[in-house]
Amino acid sequence: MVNKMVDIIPEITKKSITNLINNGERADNRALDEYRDITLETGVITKAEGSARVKIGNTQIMIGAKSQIAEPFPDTPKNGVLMTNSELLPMASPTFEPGPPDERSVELSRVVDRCLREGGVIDLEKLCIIPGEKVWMIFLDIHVLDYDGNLMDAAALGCLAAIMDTKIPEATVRDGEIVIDKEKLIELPIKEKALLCTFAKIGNELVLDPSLEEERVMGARITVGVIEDGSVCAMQKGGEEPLTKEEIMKAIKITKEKTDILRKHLN
Amino acid sequence: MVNKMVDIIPEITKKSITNLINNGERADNRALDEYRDITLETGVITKAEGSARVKIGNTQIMIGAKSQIAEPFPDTPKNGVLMTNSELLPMASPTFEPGPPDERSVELSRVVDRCLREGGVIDLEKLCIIPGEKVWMIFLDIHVLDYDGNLMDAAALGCLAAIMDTKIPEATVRDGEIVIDKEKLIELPIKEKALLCTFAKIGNELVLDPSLEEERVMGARITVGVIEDGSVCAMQKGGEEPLTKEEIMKAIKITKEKTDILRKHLN
Amino acid sequence: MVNKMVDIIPEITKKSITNLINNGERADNRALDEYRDITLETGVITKAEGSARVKIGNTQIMIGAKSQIAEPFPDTPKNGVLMTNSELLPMASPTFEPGPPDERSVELSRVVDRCLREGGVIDLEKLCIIPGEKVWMIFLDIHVLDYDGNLMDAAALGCLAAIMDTKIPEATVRDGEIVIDKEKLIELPIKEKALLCTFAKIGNELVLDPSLEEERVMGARITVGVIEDGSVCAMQKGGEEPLTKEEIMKAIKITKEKTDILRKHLN
Amino acid sequence: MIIIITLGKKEGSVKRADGRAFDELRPIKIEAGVLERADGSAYLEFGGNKVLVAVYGPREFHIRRFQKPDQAVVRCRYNMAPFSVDDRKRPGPDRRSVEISKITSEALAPAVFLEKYPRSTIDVFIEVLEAEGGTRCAGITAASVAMADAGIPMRDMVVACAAGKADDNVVLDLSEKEDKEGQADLPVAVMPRTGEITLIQMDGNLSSEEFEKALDLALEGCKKISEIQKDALKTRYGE
Amino acid sequence: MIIIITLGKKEGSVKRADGRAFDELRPIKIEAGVLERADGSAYLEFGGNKVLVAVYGPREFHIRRFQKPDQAVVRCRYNMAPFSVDDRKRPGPDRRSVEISKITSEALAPAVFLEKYPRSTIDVFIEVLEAEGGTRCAGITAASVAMADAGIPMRDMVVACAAGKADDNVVLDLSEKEDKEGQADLPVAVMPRTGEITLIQMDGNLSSEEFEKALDLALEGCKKISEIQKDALKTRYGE
Amino acid sequence: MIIIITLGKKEGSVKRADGRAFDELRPIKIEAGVLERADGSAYLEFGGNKVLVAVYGPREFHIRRFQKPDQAVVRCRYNMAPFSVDDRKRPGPDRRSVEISKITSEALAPAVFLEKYPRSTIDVFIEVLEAEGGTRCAGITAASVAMADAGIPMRDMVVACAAGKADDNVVLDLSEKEDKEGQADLPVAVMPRTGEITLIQMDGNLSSEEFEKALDLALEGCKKISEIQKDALKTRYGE
Repeated sequence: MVNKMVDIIPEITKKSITNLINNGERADNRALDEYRDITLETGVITKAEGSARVKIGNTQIMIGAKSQIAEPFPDTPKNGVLMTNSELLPMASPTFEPGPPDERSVELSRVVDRCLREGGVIDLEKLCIIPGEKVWMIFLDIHVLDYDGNLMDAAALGCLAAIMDTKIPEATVRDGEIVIDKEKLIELPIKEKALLCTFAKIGNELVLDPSLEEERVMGARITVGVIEDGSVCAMQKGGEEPLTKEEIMKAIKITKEKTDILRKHLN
Repeated sequence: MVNKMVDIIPEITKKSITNLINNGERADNRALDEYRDITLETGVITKAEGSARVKIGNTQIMIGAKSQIAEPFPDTPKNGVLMTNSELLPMASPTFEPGPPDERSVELSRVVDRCLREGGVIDLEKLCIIPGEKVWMIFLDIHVLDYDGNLMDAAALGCLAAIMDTKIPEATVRDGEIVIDKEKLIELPIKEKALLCTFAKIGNELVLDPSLEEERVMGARITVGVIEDGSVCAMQKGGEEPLTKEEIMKAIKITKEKTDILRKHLN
Repeated sequence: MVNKMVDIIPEITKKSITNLINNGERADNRALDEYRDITLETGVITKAEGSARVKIGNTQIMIGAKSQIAEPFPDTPKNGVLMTNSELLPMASPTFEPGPPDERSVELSRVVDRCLREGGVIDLEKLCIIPGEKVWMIFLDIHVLDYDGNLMDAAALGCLAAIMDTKIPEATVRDGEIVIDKEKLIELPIKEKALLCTFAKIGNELVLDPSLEEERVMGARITVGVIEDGSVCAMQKGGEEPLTKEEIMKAIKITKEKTDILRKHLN
Repeated sequence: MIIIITLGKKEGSVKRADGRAFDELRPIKIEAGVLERADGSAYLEFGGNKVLVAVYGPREFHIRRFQKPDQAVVRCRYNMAPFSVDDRKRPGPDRRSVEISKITSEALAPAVFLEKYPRSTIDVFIEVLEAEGGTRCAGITAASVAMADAGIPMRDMVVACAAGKADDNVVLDLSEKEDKEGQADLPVAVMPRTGEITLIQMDGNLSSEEFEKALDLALEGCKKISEIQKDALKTRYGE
Repeated sequence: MIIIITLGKKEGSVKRADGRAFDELRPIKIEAGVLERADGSAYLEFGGNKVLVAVYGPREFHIRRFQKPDQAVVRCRYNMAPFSVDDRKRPGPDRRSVEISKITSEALAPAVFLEKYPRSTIDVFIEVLEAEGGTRCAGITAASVAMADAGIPMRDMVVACAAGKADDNVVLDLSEKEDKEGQADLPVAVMPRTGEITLIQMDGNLSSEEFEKALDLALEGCKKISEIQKDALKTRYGE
Repeated sequence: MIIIITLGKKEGSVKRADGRAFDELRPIKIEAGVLERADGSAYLEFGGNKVLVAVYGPREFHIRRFQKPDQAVVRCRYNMAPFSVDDRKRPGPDRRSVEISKITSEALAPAVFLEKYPRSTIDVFIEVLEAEGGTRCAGITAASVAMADAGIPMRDMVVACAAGKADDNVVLDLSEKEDKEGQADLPVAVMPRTGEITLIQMDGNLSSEEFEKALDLALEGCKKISEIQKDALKTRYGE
């Protein structure tokens, strides 16, 4: 049971944003299904084994990947492990406070984690070194630097880019001993490119990639994850208002189109 | 140093309850040394290795037992381990708050634990698998669901019932390897049936099994644990008023009589 | 980011202390570079392997040393480990609160630790039992009992005395097994005697060994650690006002003189 | 006071590991008003799941800066008992329960006339006493009954149910085994009067067509469970 | 300023491992007023136990919702120094110290005229510097002296002592070894003027007769220690 | 918007492992105003160090009892990203970052006209994105630029730089390797207008003469970096 800071928005702001959107317009002149400018840099942190800095509009997130050798989970003894963690740094927003992850941070990392895991982004079986004993564990740390709305999509995109940027040392087994060759770096075994699209329900419409201002007035949020063939791999509704089945099916349709375009920029 | 929520009781309520009791009567018409209705069900949680749901009046507690293999304590290398834990769930009372166990919860589990341990309920030596290396550890989790007074007696009774209900797999040692046979379930080795009785000092009298209303006005509380032969195995005074030696000796005497009756219902 | 209790001092107190000091005088008639009375007892806790109780004026600290066998740090496989921990007990001051160490406590133990470690007080290489596997770990627990100013110097002096008082069992390796002989106690291998001196900047002057009253009005604090040959091994500035280079060089000079005297009393 | 409903099998279609038809729910029973101290409560058994819910409120939110000036806040705490799962669970919240607590609050809030109780909190405590796949839906379903039992004015009674994909079939209400080994899980909560969705999550792999089929199946399941919720209240309070 | 009392042996009865008679206390010394900052303080050595107590208050309770409107609250914190026991104890409260803190508060509160200080707190900090069996009683005994030193108005000075059973004998004031290997431990705190009991705990195995004998022995021990408490205050403040 | 300065080598004196002269700084670049939400911000690269700083305030201190009635409080949080170091760092504060947060607050406070903002807080968040020796100085240097970017009135812009001893030579601005293997480290922060020192720490072993030499070197380094701070603000705001 987590207490939330209350964010009070003037009724007039809410109305003006909603009226615009009901007319098919947005405060920053985007189309309802249009992303803000996206910038993506990889290899930005030398000490990380993979890294990415992603900006969607003014939202800015840095992701670093680190590998270490660990024991596999008992129920998946032949699989490597992916750990996704996020920090909503107090630098990123006056509403973020220092301390252990709150429910927003937990939701962010868990939804991104589900997208990557259920989307089958990494071939975890190839990260096994000795079955049941030693596997590679990949840590993804999502460091939120500047919060201007739509953290989910930025984090998922940045994580995918960081994974694609990651190189880990080769690990081989000789006479039962694990030999790590730090000279021989290999890419992570990537099977899929799963991505998220997030929509805000404002007024009667769904808008893609909500800005902070839009998030503050939205009634509900729906995030959809899809893989390359258009299958849905993750979904998460948020917010205190309901959605209809039609809205959800529409969100899936737009997500397919938009992630196809995003994915092209990743190669 | 734990801060306590302050529970303010109208002076008039306090007086009326006290006057009744000074006349040998109670608000719910019980005798001063009479329990409320007690209900006890065991085997209520399939995934627990032993379980019990106990109700004393409207107080309701669920207990689950779980076994796991662990290392023994260094000072008792040939003994299994009993761990007693309690949670005063916020569902059980508006005065219980989520979070780590507070002093009331710690006292509850420690007093129940002492009653079971010092009363010699389980023959811990028989839970040794390999001396100094591997023993059975039995976890008892006391889950307080509804708080209407006298948690101690309900928890002790429920724990004893859960222990009696518990079946763990047979563990044998073959060629230095521990073999767990989950098909062959065996009962815990029970030596004794220790139980607690709790009394509230209100006015000039001790009343057995205080209700919540009585606990709120009581000056002191005394809990006595006895085993089958009537020996005392545990005792704990609570509350901010003193007791006399005579009151304590009286509490022991009533406890012997009452636990004899309770114990008969357990078989 | 730690929040600090605000300690409000009447302006008049501040002025009178400052005026005195600007005239080269102190409220307790000490010279500006004079310590209060220092008392030092060692061997005060039988169960500790070394202990000391130090008083500087009314400031009182107890230090206990405990040894245990542990793994070395990966980057110093042939060295024993020194762990310095401090607790600002709520008994010592109305401004100290129960709970995990706050920033004042962390600073105290880290500065004392640096003085001991960088000053080379213990020959850590001699605390190695099996290189890369097992070494002695020495815990120093700084227990602050009464806070009347200048904890740093009292803690450093007490730690050095406790280290000199410590005797640990002899550990030898026979056939790959570690044999601990609790009958044969040996002293810790001591190489150096590093100590700290702390100065408060009040008005235009630096005063040695500030009392609590002086700490409350000081603008800045400078702590200097030196070893026997007069080399500087540690330094820490505190407080929200600046210092000049000349003041720092002066503090080093006085520290050399004063620790020479202190050190003589330690043998 | 206790309703036991084993919903009969329909078509002779797909057989599942536990013998259920693809659109068949596990047996459910719900009982309202089972606790003394709470303002409202409900106990639910759903297959092997055992869930107890207590509701307190609307009551004053004692931390000023978390109050909402114009409405009440629904705060849920989803918690699993240490003995509810195969390996003992350490007490206290983990990341999974923090997330479920959040989305459960959001699933229940749309149904409540929150604006009637400014500066207040409605606290919903969900205890999973035994878990066998589908506890978050079980918790939401039971929580609605407990809120009704507490007399909280609601525009509808939220009900939840999952569908998913197992053995390449889209099926209703995954069992624990189907959840672990299955290909997709889709928990859904709705307000049955309008069919509006107050919770939806998904993980796994579903084509759009499969997704829509699963969603329809889940919505159908919700409708059935909704009747059992109502019966539980009728049993407690009469028609 | 320091009183050292080795209470002489009585009857040639039972000999214990450390040579004491069955009703013989370990040597005790108590000193009042040993700390500068605290409002009151006391240092006690009892056998190998070394305990320091500081008292602050009555002072305003700065958290409003924990204030009692008509009286003061006694809050104790019993804490063991990391170096006080054979194996270093990790700093911070554990379950044992949480329980002892609670019952110590309750043992001391009955003696204080709490009603004189509404909305206030009296904070008692008990530091065990060295532990050798019987620290909770040592802490209570020292805390009373520290409270008197702080000038807190009290109707009596609570004193504590344990009895127990070791080697099949009921004996007074168990040593560390007797406590660990013994058959029962019975710590008791009393207000000596009325003989009223403010703390009693027991664990082990005692018949009613043994229990009563042990309780009487503990009460007798308390009386003796009470005199030493008074002497400590006389030494500090004069007759 | 980005300034890259590789400060040229001087005398042919001591050569260091990375080829720098004894008094040569690593390349630095500073950019002001890099974040949208913060009131002020700066990004700094210093050798391999990458540091981002955000400043919020002066804003109301929402916890009453920590307010100062006559001035603002500077609160710093120094934090290292999990991926900033060779072995992943667990999130959350450790003892080192708690100490650095404290001394950083104290290093910055003297430059601010705190008395203008009673009961307020100025919050400085320092994120080390990549660490390569000297992060605390890098953090302070970047924090001053971020505070200026936030429009906080200051009497000077604090700047920090370390000197130390490596391979028996006193050198400026230790690299990660020199810091780990070196003989002494002396981080210093100054207000360059007056040369007053707002932070000084030292560990290692320096004679008085070496100490003074190192201190002078650090102060000299601070002066150079100060120019780069000013350039960063000029680039953002014009002359």
